[in-house]
Amino acid sequence: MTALALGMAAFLLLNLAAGLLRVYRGPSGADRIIAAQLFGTTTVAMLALLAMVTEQPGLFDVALVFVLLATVLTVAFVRLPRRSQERER
Amino acid sequence: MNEASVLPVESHPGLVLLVFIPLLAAILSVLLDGRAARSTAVVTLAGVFGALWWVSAEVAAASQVRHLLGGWGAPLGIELMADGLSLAMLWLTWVTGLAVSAVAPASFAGRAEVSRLFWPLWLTLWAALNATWLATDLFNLYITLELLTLAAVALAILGGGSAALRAGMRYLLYALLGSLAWLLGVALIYAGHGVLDLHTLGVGLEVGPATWFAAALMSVGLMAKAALWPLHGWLPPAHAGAPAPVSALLSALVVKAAVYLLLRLWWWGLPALTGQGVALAFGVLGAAAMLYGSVLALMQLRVKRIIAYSTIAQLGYLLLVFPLASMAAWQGVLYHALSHGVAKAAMFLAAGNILMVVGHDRLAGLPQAMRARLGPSVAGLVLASVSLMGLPPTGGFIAKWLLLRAAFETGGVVWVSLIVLSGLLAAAYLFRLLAMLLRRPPGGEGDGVPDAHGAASLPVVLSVMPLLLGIVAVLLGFVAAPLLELFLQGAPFVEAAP
Amino acid sequence: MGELVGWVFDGLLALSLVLLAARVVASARLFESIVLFIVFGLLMAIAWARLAAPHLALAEAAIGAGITGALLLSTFREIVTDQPPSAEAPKVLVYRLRVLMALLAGGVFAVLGWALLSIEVPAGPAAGEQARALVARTGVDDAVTAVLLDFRAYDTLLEMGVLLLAVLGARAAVAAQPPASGDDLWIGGEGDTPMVGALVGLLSPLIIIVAGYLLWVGAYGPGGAFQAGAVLAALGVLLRLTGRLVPLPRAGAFQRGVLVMGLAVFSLAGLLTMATGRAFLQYPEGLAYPMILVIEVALTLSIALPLVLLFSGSAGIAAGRSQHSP
Amino acid sequence: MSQPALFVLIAAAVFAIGVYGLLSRPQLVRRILALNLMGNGVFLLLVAFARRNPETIDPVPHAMVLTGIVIAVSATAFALAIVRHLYRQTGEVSLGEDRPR
Repeated sequence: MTALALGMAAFLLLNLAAGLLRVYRGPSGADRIIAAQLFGTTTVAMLALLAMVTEQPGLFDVALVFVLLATVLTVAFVRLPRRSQERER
Repeated sequence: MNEASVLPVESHPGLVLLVFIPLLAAILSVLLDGRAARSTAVVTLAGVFGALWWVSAEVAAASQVRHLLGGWGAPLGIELMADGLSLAMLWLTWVTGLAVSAVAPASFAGRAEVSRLFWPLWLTLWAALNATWLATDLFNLYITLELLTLAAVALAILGGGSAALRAGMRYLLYALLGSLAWLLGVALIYAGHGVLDLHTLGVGLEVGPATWFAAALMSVGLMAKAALWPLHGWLPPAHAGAPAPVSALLSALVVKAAVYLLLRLWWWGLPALTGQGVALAFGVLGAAAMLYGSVLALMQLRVKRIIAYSTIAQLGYLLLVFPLASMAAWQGVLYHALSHGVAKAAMFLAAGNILMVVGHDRLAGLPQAMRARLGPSVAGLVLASVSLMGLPPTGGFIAKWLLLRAAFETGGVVWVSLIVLSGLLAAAYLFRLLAMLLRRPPGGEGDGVPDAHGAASLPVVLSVMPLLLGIVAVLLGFVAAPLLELFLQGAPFVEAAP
Repeated sequence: MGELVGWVFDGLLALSLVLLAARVVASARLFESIVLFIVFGLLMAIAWARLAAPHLALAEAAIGAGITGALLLSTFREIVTDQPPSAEAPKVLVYRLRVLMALLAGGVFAVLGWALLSIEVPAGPAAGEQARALVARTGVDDAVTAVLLDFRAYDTLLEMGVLLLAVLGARAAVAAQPPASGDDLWIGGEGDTPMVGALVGLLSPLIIIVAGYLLWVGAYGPGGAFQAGAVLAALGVLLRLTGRLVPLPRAGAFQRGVLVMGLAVFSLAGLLTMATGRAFLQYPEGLAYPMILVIEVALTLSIALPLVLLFSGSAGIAAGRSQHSP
Repeated sequence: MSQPALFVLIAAAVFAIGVYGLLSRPQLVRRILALNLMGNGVFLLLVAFARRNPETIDPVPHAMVLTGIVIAVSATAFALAIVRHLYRQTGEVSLGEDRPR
């Protein structure tokens, strides 16, 4: 059971790599922030699995906080006025 | 569990009051939002003076006073400790604080927002400084260092304008890097020794590579915060760009906190490591700072810049205690920290007055019309300069004389000539400063006569404060014996047999 | 089997952390760096979970996912412009400099890694052992909370000063600019769209309940004033973003009171214990838990408000969707 | 190699990457990110060492890191505030070599 759960967590971690590629490739800011959101969801799942494996029920609270606050970043991204196209020095 | 084993052995309330009187005043000044700043400052000054007197009496009797916070004590709890070195810095902070609190209302008159922010920032800085002088816990010192950093940078950018912001940002980056280096060192020490208390650490230290690396990291971090060569780049713009009372605080106290911790760390926390190699390394760094700062001070064209580079040079002296390593050197360094602090505060306040009256601080000479108004400021500048040069009968003379004696006894010809050379350089840049200020403006009377800004008369408190501080810098030369006796309580050296 | 899978997981986690950190530093696009830094924070939470530090996982979730990310994103919005890139130093020089820096960083890694692996478990009276042994005498069950609010409460108290200074410092940055350029960094959203409105309406009570729960549970397990305060602050950020909190150029007396409340209650509690002949913050027998609870409630609010103000970039905040007045 | 040893090395790597970022990227937000990476490296180090003996986890570093996280977010927010206002005044987001004039 422990091994199975940990294996699933490891699989989720691998999933992150695919998402990282999207952050890297872009092309738009929205692609990147959505990929980051995906990470948030994956993290919640991993935390839940780890809470079972390591018998730390406190980790469920962590997952809960992540779920609640995931919206903050999305809203931050959408609501902040866009000054201009992304361009930097 | 033995109940008695964790009960406090000593808990002197005065130490706590020294931190919490300024902190409560800071809280009050946030609540009052700039109102009643003067009465808050007066009460705070009186309260801290009382606590300081109380603690001083105890230290004079018992050489060391402690307070185990929460009643726990090391290694788990946090302790406050006052000895002679702490007292020297606490009194210097009080004297500088008195001067700065006195001039601040006049200095920030007409700038309500700046003055509203100045009081909570300065009072928190005061609490953080006192907390630093009393702390013996490495992680607690990380927090006080961060308090100092944030308060100092916030005060430095109060001057306004993009130059101040840029200088403040640079200062912040250096200081945060320094804090992180310190914290990494603390992590290494805790991992290897399981303690955070300096004194517990100092007893029975086993030296491994990690401890050496931690010591190096923490020292580099402190050097960045103290602007010791070669990590000095942030200091001149930050100290020269800040409002005059803030420059006085930064130069007299804040940079000294980092040097103070360098002394505490090596002589109290890691005495086993403080051998020949370390001593030589710090001696060389100190020498480099002394020469480099002096030469650059000679090349500056603005009053505040000269004073700022002079700070870099004068801080180098404090490191001489490492190679000289004797009671005389310790006395000299302690006295140098004191007299430099008072003299620097006087000089920055005087420079602020020049800036206020003339409208700029370029070395062009004071127009005749301004001389009378700036008379006391220039007199204070002269007295402070005399002390910094180390001429008798000032506090600076006592410090340099003790250092020279230590160099003759334990150092050798290299250190003697270094101190002499650095003293000559200081005399050179300070004489240049005074000579250029006091000569007639090149373009006759009309040149440099200011705009409406300069026509404003200088409030009396601003005018006389540099003079008063200059007089204190001189008086330090006459009261050395009793002060040194008090400040040497708990020194890491013993008096050499005569 | 379980151990092997655990190793695979830790190895993957370690690799991801290092790659992410490298990419945060190396990416050519600032936005990518910021997003990757937020993701780095997520993985740090996993690492804390693996290292049996649920308190830290919780703090990371609340602060990393909520405040720091939002702060970075809003700063990004503020500073990225269409202006052409400023002239840079010649490429060759930059390249050589970077090689030098990379060598330096490599040296740091080598020396640090070597020093770290040379450390052995200390034999002496370690602070940690004492902490575990004495928890029973503190009035709280959780060792980390006991360290924060009893054994080393003075650290926590001074840390509240750091937070206060950050708010004052941000005001100093505003005071440093010419008055004409205004105070408000940006004005929140233009009003509720159906989804956002419903979402905020649904989330707000939930977040407040969770914050209260975290505060209460801190005495027994992972949780406490920091985590609760950070969660509340995240709610404040959300409300600020959706225009339900608007910036004020000056803070009222109430908000100034909340800003310093944690520091004040903590300090006065300490001075009170000292006035009764004990050491500073040496809680009297039996009163430890009530005192810690009162302090924690004050801390929670005094952590939340400064974080919201720092995000808002204003001296104060007010409820409602009134027009911003300069 | 044990689990704490692995994370200790990761901590050292993250810290070193932060050092590189701080030195090589002049853009101020990046420098702030780099400082945060360095801080996270130190935090990871403290907590990894706290777990050397898996039976008895040392709570003191956990409390220290919690304090450190709050300090880090305070310093970050303050630094970002300066960056924003510096940008508004000068249009710059890095510190040029500001030689004294």
